[in-house]
Amino acid sequence: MDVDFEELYQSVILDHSRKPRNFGPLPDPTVTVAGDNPTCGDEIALSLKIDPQADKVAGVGFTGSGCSICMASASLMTLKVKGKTRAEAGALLNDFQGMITGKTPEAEIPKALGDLRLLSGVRKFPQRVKCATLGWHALKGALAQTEGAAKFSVDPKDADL
Amino acid sequence: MDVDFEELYQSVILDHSRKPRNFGPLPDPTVTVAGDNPTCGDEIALSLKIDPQADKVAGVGFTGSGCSICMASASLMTLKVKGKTRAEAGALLNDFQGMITGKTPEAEIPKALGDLRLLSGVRKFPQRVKCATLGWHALKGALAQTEGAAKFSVDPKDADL
Amino acid sequence: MWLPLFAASMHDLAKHAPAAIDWAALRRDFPILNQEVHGKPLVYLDSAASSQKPRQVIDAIVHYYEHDHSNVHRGIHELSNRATAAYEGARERTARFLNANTPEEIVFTRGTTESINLVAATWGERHVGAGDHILITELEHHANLIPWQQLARRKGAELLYIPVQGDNGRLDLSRLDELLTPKVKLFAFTHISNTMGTVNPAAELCRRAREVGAVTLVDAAQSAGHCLVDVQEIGCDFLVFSGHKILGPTGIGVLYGKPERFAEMPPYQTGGEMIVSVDWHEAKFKPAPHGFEAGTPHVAGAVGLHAAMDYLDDVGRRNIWEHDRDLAAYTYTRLSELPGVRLFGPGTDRAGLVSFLLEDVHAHDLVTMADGHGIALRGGHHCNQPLHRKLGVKSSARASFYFYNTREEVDKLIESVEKIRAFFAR
Amino acid sequence: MWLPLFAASMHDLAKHAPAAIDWAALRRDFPILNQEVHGKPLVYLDSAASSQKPRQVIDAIVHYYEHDHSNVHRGIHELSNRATAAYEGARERTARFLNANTPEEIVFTRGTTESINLVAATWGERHVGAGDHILITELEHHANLIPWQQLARRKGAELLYIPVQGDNGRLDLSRLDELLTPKVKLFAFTHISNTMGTVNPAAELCRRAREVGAVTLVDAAQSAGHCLVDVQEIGCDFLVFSGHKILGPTGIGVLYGKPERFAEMPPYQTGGEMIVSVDWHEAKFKPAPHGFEAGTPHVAGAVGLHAAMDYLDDVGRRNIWEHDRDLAAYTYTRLSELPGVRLFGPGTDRAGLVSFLLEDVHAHDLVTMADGHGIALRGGHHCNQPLHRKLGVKSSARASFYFYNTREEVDKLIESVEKIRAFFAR
Ligand SMILES: Cc1ncc(COP(=O)(O)O)c(C=O)c1O
Ligand SMILES: Cc1ncc(COP(=O)(O)O)c(C=O)c1O
Repeated sequence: MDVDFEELYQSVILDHSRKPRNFGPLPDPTVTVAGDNPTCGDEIALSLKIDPQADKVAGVGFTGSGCSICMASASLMTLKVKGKTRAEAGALLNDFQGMITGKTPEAEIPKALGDLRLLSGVRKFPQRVKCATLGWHALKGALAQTEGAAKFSVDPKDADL
Repeated sequence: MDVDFEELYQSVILDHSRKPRNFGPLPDPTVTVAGDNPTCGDEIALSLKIDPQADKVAGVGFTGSGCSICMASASLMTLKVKGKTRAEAGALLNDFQGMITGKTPEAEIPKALGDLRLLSGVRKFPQRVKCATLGWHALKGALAQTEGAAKFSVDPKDADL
Repeated sequence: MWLPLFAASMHDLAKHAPAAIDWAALRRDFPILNQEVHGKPLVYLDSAASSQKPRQVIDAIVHYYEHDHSNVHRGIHELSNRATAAYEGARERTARFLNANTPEEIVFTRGTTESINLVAATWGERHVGAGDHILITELEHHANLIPWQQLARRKGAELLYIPVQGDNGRLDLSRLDELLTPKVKLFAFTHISNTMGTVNPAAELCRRAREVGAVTLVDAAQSAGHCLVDVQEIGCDFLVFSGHKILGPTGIGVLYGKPERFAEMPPYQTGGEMIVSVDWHEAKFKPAPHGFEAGTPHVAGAVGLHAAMDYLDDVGRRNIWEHDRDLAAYTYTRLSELPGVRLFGPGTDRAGLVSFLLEDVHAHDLVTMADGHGIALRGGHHCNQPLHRKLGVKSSARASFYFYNTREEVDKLIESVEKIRAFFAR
Repeated sequence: MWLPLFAASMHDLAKHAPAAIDWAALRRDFPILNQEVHGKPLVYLDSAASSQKPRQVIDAIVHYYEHDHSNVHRGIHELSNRATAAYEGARERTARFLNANTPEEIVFTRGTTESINLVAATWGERHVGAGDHILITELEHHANLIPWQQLARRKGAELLYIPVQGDNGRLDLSRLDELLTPKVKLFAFTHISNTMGTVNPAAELCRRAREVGAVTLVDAAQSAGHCLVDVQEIGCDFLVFSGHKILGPTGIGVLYGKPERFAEMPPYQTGGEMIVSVDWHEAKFKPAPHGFEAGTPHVAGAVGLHAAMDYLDDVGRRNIWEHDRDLAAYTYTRLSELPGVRLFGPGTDRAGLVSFLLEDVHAHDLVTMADGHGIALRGGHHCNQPLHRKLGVKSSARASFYFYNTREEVDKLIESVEKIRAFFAR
């Protein structure tokens, strides 16, 4: 098996894609944003419960289906985002984008990304970057609104968050 | 000056293009057919007076404007067609077509075409064949109807009569 | 239903007996195939999306630009003359390729998609009204679905579908009597399904359509370069395909139409090349084909397409058909022997492509890993979302073949699929 | 009106001082120019109809087909990835070429004609209604005339023309106040006239249009490859041109549009590549640019266009502009010294082309004889019939220049015209 693919599909990633964390509908969400990638049919709906006092992500859940990269990325993201303030979540999003698009040099990938750093192999597969970012597009949308539901689609060539 | 062009623009042809014969409106025509070549803007309207008894072309006239090949060809045609029966005129048309499109080998060009044979040089200039045939398209149309007026346009690539 | 593709009346019989063909030599005509990707020899199994180009086609394009290029029709100088001859020569060649009666039945477009849009926006716009039916099938590529769907919505017409039976990809033709009624103004269907590999009985379907007075459009995107396609034998009103799928250049496609149909269509795009005369406030338009080709045409595309058709008929489309089908049959058999493989399309009588899924492995992951083994597959909905939805899947993987592919390449594919299955079963 | 073309804010200033350019070496990049026609060295003076292609552009196309071809966007394998990168890279390059803000403002089409038809059928169809005005000019090529004429007829709108003064080819802009009123929904005009060589003050006209709330479309077919064209400086809503006129391949063109405009347009052609999701009876479409590019795109065309733009900016469009204008001015002067020559277009500030007529010699005869001398001119109405009618002529001859032409070639043209005059004066 090719070394690149070992890197792309590390066991943590396979594990998250098979048993995604925070998977399932979130009761009483503050916002829900559903996104799909029309090219491959992957769909993610992300719900956040925002604590208005602290402006913090108090709860998170997602539903949908996708390839292993997509599911693992969304799953890992939900773990990281829970408990963060809006601003902190935004910073996380920036860090992740820098890593996944290859804008951040390998050596400078923030430690703070934790297990998400396992997804850094994706940057070598430009055609898969959009898989890894689908859940994050939903997060970006969810952080940008205060309540309600929204839908969007990812342009296949659009890796920018 | 190139030999080819001497052949294409022989003095008889230049003469006919400058002083076209049977040029001008024909009084009381039996049929009139106007044609144009949209690519270059050349226009010829041909009128025939048909003697119904003899089924002969008793009178002919044309108006319009065009390049020297177009005008000379129409002019020479009117000289030949006057006095011919419909069938004879149709045969002339066939002979001319064979010559101008190059379908008739050089050696077999009918003597009966007379001065029209001076136009045989046109076959070497495929882009000018349509100029030489504009008047003949009008003739074909005119022979095909018994009275009245008609209009048509020549497709730029259509050299068939 | 199967035989008509090879009826004895075909105009363009193979020039070689299959045994005499040196497929390996033909493959060497394709420069792109001689490369490694990710350190592995390229195994290109995505020809249904776009075929590769032989040296002969590339050379024809280069020769055109290096010797003969100019604008067509408009000029009366030597190069313009040559460019016009090249362009109109390609039209004549296409007419022969399809066994059309005259070159005037051939309109050049950008591709299958534009050809269908042209018909929908002209013939459709004029002849389909409220309450009329448009009949298509569940097998259609988006290109032969959305234009009719949108036309139906604009006009208040009804869009009906001949259903697909299921994973076997065959149309449920028992429904034809009920669906193909005199209310149907237009019946559009694919000759060969790009997802399922189903081969539809085009001549039979067109005959049935004629009985109810419906106009027919055949999407030959997947058939034109792979088997003999004879518009007279099929008896369709319109037939469409893309150059890039039949060894030709990108940006050129074909719309075949019966003269009666072209004559009842208003112009599509307007501009230069397609007019008889223009005044400030009115214009008169040329008839087909030029009346449907506004603006400077893709001359180099037509030239390359001409070379592609020459190449295909030199190999013989009957031979290509047998070759591609053999590879697909072999692939189908080998894949069906693997555990956890779901196969789509008919088990017999299939065209040269196979779509499939691996249990518990997303098509994207499969295709990415196969790519790592040098194997180019397609993964996705293959521009047929609603069909995938009907089959209960989001996407599938597809291997599609052309005459430059080999059994050894299929073996590599099988090996790759086995590795991938093992990897994800860790 | 003249200066803005070279305003200091231009994004893409020439890289070389004009003196440093070895024009003869550049000419050698064009294989087609190195040939004889009718036994005479080819003098190609028909670049306004279509330009020739440098080796670099041909090589880019060949390289693409030999190494990277595949369908775009749809695949997730290596070649598909490369093809997508090449195609989207060409879009980014085009955005830079025009100084657009983002690649999303660039839609690829077949050419100028299709770009204009697209705008007429989408923006026009939706925003022009009965009684509205569409303003164009008498200089327009049929491609920028008939689509608006037909739209006006369909909608019951009025098509108004800014008149041309006469043989000098200049617009009578004193009429602008009266014609460019708030009733004008769309104002479309050519940047450079393909018949007259007139250069219109595009930025000024767009500014005036904005004052009355009219949307603007600039036909840059004759300018994009010959001078700097900066959509931000011009301030237009749409701008269109063809690849084949700017050293690029046939079959590819550009539609620049402001995001606000694209956002208010329904889709044009429908099919693959341009959808978000499809169901049996409805579909959702992508925004620009992909929403306006249905079907497999002309990838090789985009790749060749990219190489063409690189080539042009390497030479420097300012330098090209000066070079072409110098040849045109020289031609104009030389022709005006001959008896019996009627010249069209402005005597000063003209672009790199000259239309003319010889007294008592039909343009067709002139062009045929010039062809015999190896000189490729265009004869006809140059796709502007009504303008020719207004000037009282059926056709004219046109010499149009590019940077590969030389003063020696102009001398040959003059010599040829003199011979022809003498010949017909026999
Ligand atoms: C000013 C102008 N507009 C439009 C066109 C049409 O361009 P195309 O035929 O490439 O679509 C041309 C070229 O013929 C032109 O010169
Ligand atoms: C059956 C079928 N129809 C239509 C198309 C669309 O062809 P194009 O994208 O070349 O317009 C395709 C190819 O993608 C196809 O396979």
